[in-house]
Amino acid sequence: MTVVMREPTTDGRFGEYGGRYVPESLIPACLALEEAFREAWADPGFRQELDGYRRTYAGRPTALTAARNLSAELGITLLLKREDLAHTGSHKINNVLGQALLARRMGKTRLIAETGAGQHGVATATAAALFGLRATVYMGERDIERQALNVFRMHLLGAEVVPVTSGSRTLKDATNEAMRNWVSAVGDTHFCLGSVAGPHPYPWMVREFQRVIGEEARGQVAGELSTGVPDVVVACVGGGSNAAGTFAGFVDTTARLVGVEAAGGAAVSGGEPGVLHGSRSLVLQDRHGQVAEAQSIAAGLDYPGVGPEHAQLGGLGRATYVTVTDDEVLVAVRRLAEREGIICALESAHAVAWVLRAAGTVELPAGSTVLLTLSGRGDKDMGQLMEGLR
Amino acid sequence: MTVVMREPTTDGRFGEYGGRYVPESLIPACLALEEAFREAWADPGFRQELDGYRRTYAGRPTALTAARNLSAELGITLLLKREDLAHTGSHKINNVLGQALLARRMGKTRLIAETGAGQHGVATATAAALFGLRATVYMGERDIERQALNVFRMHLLGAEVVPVTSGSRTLKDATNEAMRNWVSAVGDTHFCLGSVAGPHPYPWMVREFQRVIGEEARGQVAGELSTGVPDVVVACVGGGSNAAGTFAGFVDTTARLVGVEAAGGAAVSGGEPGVLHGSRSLVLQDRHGQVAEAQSIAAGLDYPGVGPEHAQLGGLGRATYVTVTDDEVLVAVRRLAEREGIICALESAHAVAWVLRAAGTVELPAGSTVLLTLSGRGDKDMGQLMEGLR
Amino acid sequence: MTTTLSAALPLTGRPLLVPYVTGGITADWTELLLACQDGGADAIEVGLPFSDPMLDGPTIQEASDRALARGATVESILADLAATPLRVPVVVMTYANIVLRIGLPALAAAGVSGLIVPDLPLEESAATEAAAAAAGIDLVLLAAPSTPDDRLREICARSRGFVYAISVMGTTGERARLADSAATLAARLKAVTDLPVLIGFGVSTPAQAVEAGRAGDGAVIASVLMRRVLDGATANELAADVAAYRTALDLGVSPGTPHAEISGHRG
Amino acid sequence: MTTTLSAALPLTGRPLLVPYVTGGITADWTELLLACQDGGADAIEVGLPFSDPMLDGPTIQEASDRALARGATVESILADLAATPLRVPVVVMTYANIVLRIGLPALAAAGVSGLIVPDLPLEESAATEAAAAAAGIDLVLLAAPSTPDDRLREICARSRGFVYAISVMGTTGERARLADSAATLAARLKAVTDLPVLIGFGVSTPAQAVEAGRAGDGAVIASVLMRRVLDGATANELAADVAAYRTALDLGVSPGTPHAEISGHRG
Ligand SMILES: Cc1ncc(COP(=O)(O)O)c(C=O)c1O
Ligand SMILES: Cc1ncc(COP(=O)(O)O)c(C=O)c1O
Repeated sequence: MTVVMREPTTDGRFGEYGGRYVPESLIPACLALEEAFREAWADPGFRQELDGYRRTYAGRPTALTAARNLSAELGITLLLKREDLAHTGSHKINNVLGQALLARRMGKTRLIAETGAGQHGVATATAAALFGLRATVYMGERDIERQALNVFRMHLLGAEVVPVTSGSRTLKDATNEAMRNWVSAVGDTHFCLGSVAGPHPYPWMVREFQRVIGEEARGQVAGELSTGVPDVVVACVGGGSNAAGTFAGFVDTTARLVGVEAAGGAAVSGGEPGVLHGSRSLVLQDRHGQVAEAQSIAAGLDYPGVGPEHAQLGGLGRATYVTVTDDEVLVAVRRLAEREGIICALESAHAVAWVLRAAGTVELPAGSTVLLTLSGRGDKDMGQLMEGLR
Repeated sequence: MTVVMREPTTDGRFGEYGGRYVPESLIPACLALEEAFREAWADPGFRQELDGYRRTYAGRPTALTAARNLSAELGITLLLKREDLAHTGSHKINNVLGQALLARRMGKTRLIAETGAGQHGVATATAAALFGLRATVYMGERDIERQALNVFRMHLLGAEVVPVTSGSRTLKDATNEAMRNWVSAVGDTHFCLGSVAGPHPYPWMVREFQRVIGEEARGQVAGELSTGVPDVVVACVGGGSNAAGTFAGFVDTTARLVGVEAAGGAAVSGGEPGVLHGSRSLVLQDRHGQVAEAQSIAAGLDYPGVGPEHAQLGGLGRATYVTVTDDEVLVAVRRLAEREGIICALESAHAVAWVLRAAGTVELPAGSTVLLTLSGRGDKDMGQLMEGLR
Repeated sequence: MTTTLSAALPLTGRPLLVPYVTGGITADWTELLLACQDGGADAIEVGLPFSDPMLDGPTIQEASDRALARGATVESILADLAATPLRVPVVVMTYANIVLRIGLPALAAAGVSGLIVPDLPLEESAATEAAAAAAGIDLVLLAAPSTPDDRLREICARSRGFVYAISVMGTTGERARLADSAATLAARLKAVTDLPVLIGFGVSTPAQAVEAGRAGDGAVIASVLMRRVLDGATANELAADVAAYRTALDLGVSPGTPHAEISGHRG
Repeated sequence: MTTTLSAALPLTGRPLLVPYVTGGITADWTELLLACQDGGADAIEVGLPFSDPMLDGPTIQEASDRALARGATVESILADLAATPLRVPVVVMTYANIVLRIGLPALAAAGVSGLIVPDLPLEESAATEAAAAAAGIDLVLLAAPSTPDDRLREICARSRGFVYAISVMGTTGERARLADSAATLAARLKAVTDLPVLIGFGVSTPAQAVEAGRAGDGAVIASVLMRRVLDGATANELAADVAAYRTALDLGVSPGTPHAEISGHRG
């Protein structure tokens, strides 16, 4: 069996996926970033500093919560990894703290970021404030509308938010715009990419920065389950960073890994090989090679691409990718809230929705033990939920 | 010196304050609650169960964050106790988990609560969902308007939210209404009071449930400061629960204790002895004994009373109570966000505002070490901040 | 006006009637007191409005708000009271915060005979009992359906003038029927005290008053009267209302009697 | 149309002019190609629109969106191209996702001579280089101001037809002046290659083109032309625009010459 979730090849490949499909202008920056990351990641001092911020600032380790009521109702054992408790409200801060420290180490004075749900933008604005860096966040106009709360949070944190009006006016286009700005500002600017997408070394680096989710969970789950590891590990997949970070902690176990995509943004489940935003992966596109506009109630999953490592894991069958609909997601948000007192993000609710649907079927037989990563909290989604649950 | 912050007298007094000024109808419930609390609090099994929920559900211990940027700017050492990272976004969950477990232990099937900012209501709705109890939350109509996000969160959690239209339509009136409902439903209903106010045993019990803030902080601060304890411990005071919980960890040290009230809701700083909501304390009132309507940008501090123990601590001089204005609070929210990447609740920003004003003056000389409890996060306040910071 | 409660409320077997009026509810609110007297009240309960009437339902809340909004103060209400020539004794009902602020002598000076403080239970009432005794005012204690026997005994031992039996676990406010708990509580009280036992909270029709008179020694009629006043009833109309209760109590009309026959609501 | 790039772009000392047209930007977009040819283009760059043009500024983005919104597809554009009788070679510029999807033979079949793929750097281009060679298409590689010397040498070694010098660290789009980095990069390239060095990205006036022609071997003129087309310029007007660049380049008018004298924007 192919060894997976290690370091990619020197040209940044995970099997046939990955690579560094960026303009020549950005190659030196990507190389410098790769070198800086390699060096920092091998430096105990860097790891210690990052760990310090994670613990004393971001609230790590996040809790592992046994969802006792849902477990009883579903006939399974459901454990929740609570990234919703992390500072700024999602797992995005894990990655951003790493990249911001790296940027500072590289002498950069400015961060730019793309954001969909706004969680990555808020996390970036937060780290920029903390480390005294400037921040510019690119956000699709449509997402600005549905995630107004997060836009204001970014402003309050002192970041500039640039509305992106091209294309589908969502995450995909915000990413284009961030790339464009990066090309022109690469001297003082670090592109703080928010998921396991983009050119090498991002998919690898972001997975490594998110690995803390899976590693913490692995240890916590061992204390909860007599089997030590769960039967199934499940997480939602937009670009795929919370899933990658989670999976990384369990890929060497017998656990089945399940990534849940939005039905309208299911790059692994419904995409074809292609190149988007700097890497080769699976991409939702038409037969002419034009990238499709994803459609999801969750701004953070409204993305037609996916991290290349997920394309690899899916291809190898090491992870399974499934989809849930917007309607299932709304039901899942409400059910988790009513049964466990946790209002999760629309993104995270995708993972919950799959568990609700699959429990008791062959997909997730009664008696299964499940670790589910709740990637974020739902505060940002209240406006949308008020509409959607009406 | 009087020994303070221990158990009150048998009639629930903290010095001349406290007591149990409730209708005869409620006396048996108060007595039963006191007995149940005494017994549970002495029961290692109960403590262990509560501790379990705190750790695996509510995200405790919460982090202690060194606010390095602000510290440098202000010439002090500022440490933040991060209750904003607790599940549901504030310290309120500490108390609510305790009371909900107690309610279950007492065989109650329903929780009622009063709420101002909505944080206590959300926490109550959350614990109710978690423990399978019904929940009704009383909330002033005015607060319902300014904290719409939290109202929706409560609904999503399955709680009933009852708008209170009497009086100032804020926390004070919501408390009256909750008391009224309690009288009529005392058989199956536990009144989950949200602060260190109300009749005995509430002020004592809630302080004990919130003591975890101060005890955690005491240990964490010891690791940060060569002096072991900070010069000053500061927290905002509405009813006073986060302050009481914080102070409890430091009352036996040399630390100065500072409670920060809203200028428009400053019961300790500007009130007179009186009886409100079941206990004798300091109360904002006119010369006829009519309770005044408080006025604060922070719904959670918009309260004309204060917990009786604060009245005692203030009277004895063991704690000092100061006030800040709404304008200072808005500046503080922004400054903390821009400098430290933390968007705190309007309530918590009162404590920050005092530090900003006092640092470098005789009140808080350069070089001071300060522990500040950030009682909650600001997500709930974004709507108001958008208005206020315009 | 110097009648003591004990003298005014003899246990002759005739059920006692104590209507309630919120002080200052209207500009000529003392006319309402006279109307109650004319209607046959044995004593009158006068509420001193408080901003936070924790034990009151919507009607008394509204009445209190109306009085305060009119600019009524405790002082002005007591002054009005002092200036009103009543034969029957006045029992003030108000909350602890008001009592602590004005003190018992002020009440005595206004000719008040009794005092009811719903948020002053046994544990908190000692000082006020003493001050009341010193001022010559009867501090009426309340008992609730939830009160256990030993407390009931102590309440009866320490109460002066009469014992207030809270009919129901709940706030003041009109109710469709008298709760069963009212009769049970009254019986428990009568078993341990010789003081008159007046049943209050939600006694809303003459028929219910008759029930209360049978179970105990009479009734306090509050929300239903204040609802009438809030809705614009005149003093004469109120007097008629009170008279209807008086008549019903005196005749001992059975609780089964249709409301219309005994109702004072004729206008 | 089978002219190879190498043959069409001889280094005679006469600066080369390569105007750019977004494929499918208008219904009669191939007229624009002919206009470029008439205006004196040495080759024409044809953009195959992509939904996510990561290296393009607002003008080319808008042009691509317009083409796609019109219903233009890569297939239809290539079909249009194949049907257009051009003397000068066509260099297609598009993104990797499109190239990987359509394959090089389809380009060759449409008579395309060269290919520029901005998101296919050295590390990723080997397979496409091979496929291009097999299809008889010159894969033009790009160099950027940030490219270090060793990479520059390898880019020159592996580029075919010409080397594309990205004038500036940034996206395509009109600029007020030619960045200093353009001349520096061109000089560095000329020092290591005999291939023509064409400067592109933001060459926006004939004067800037002259500069580019001096620093390198000519210029790619893109956004400024597409802005004209988006604003409604006819093929004739575009031809005049291109001719103005041609004239300026041929005369070597000094960069100091006022814009008006050499501008093609006369209409
Ligand atoms: C809460 C939350 N979960 C998940 C995602 C999706 O990102 P990823 O797939 O990289 O974890 C986002 C993105 O914004 C998010 O905010
Ligand atoms: C975040 C926050 N802080 C403080 C308070 C005030 O309560 P207390 O004074 O009891 O801590 C509230 C009340 O709602 C709150 O939500």
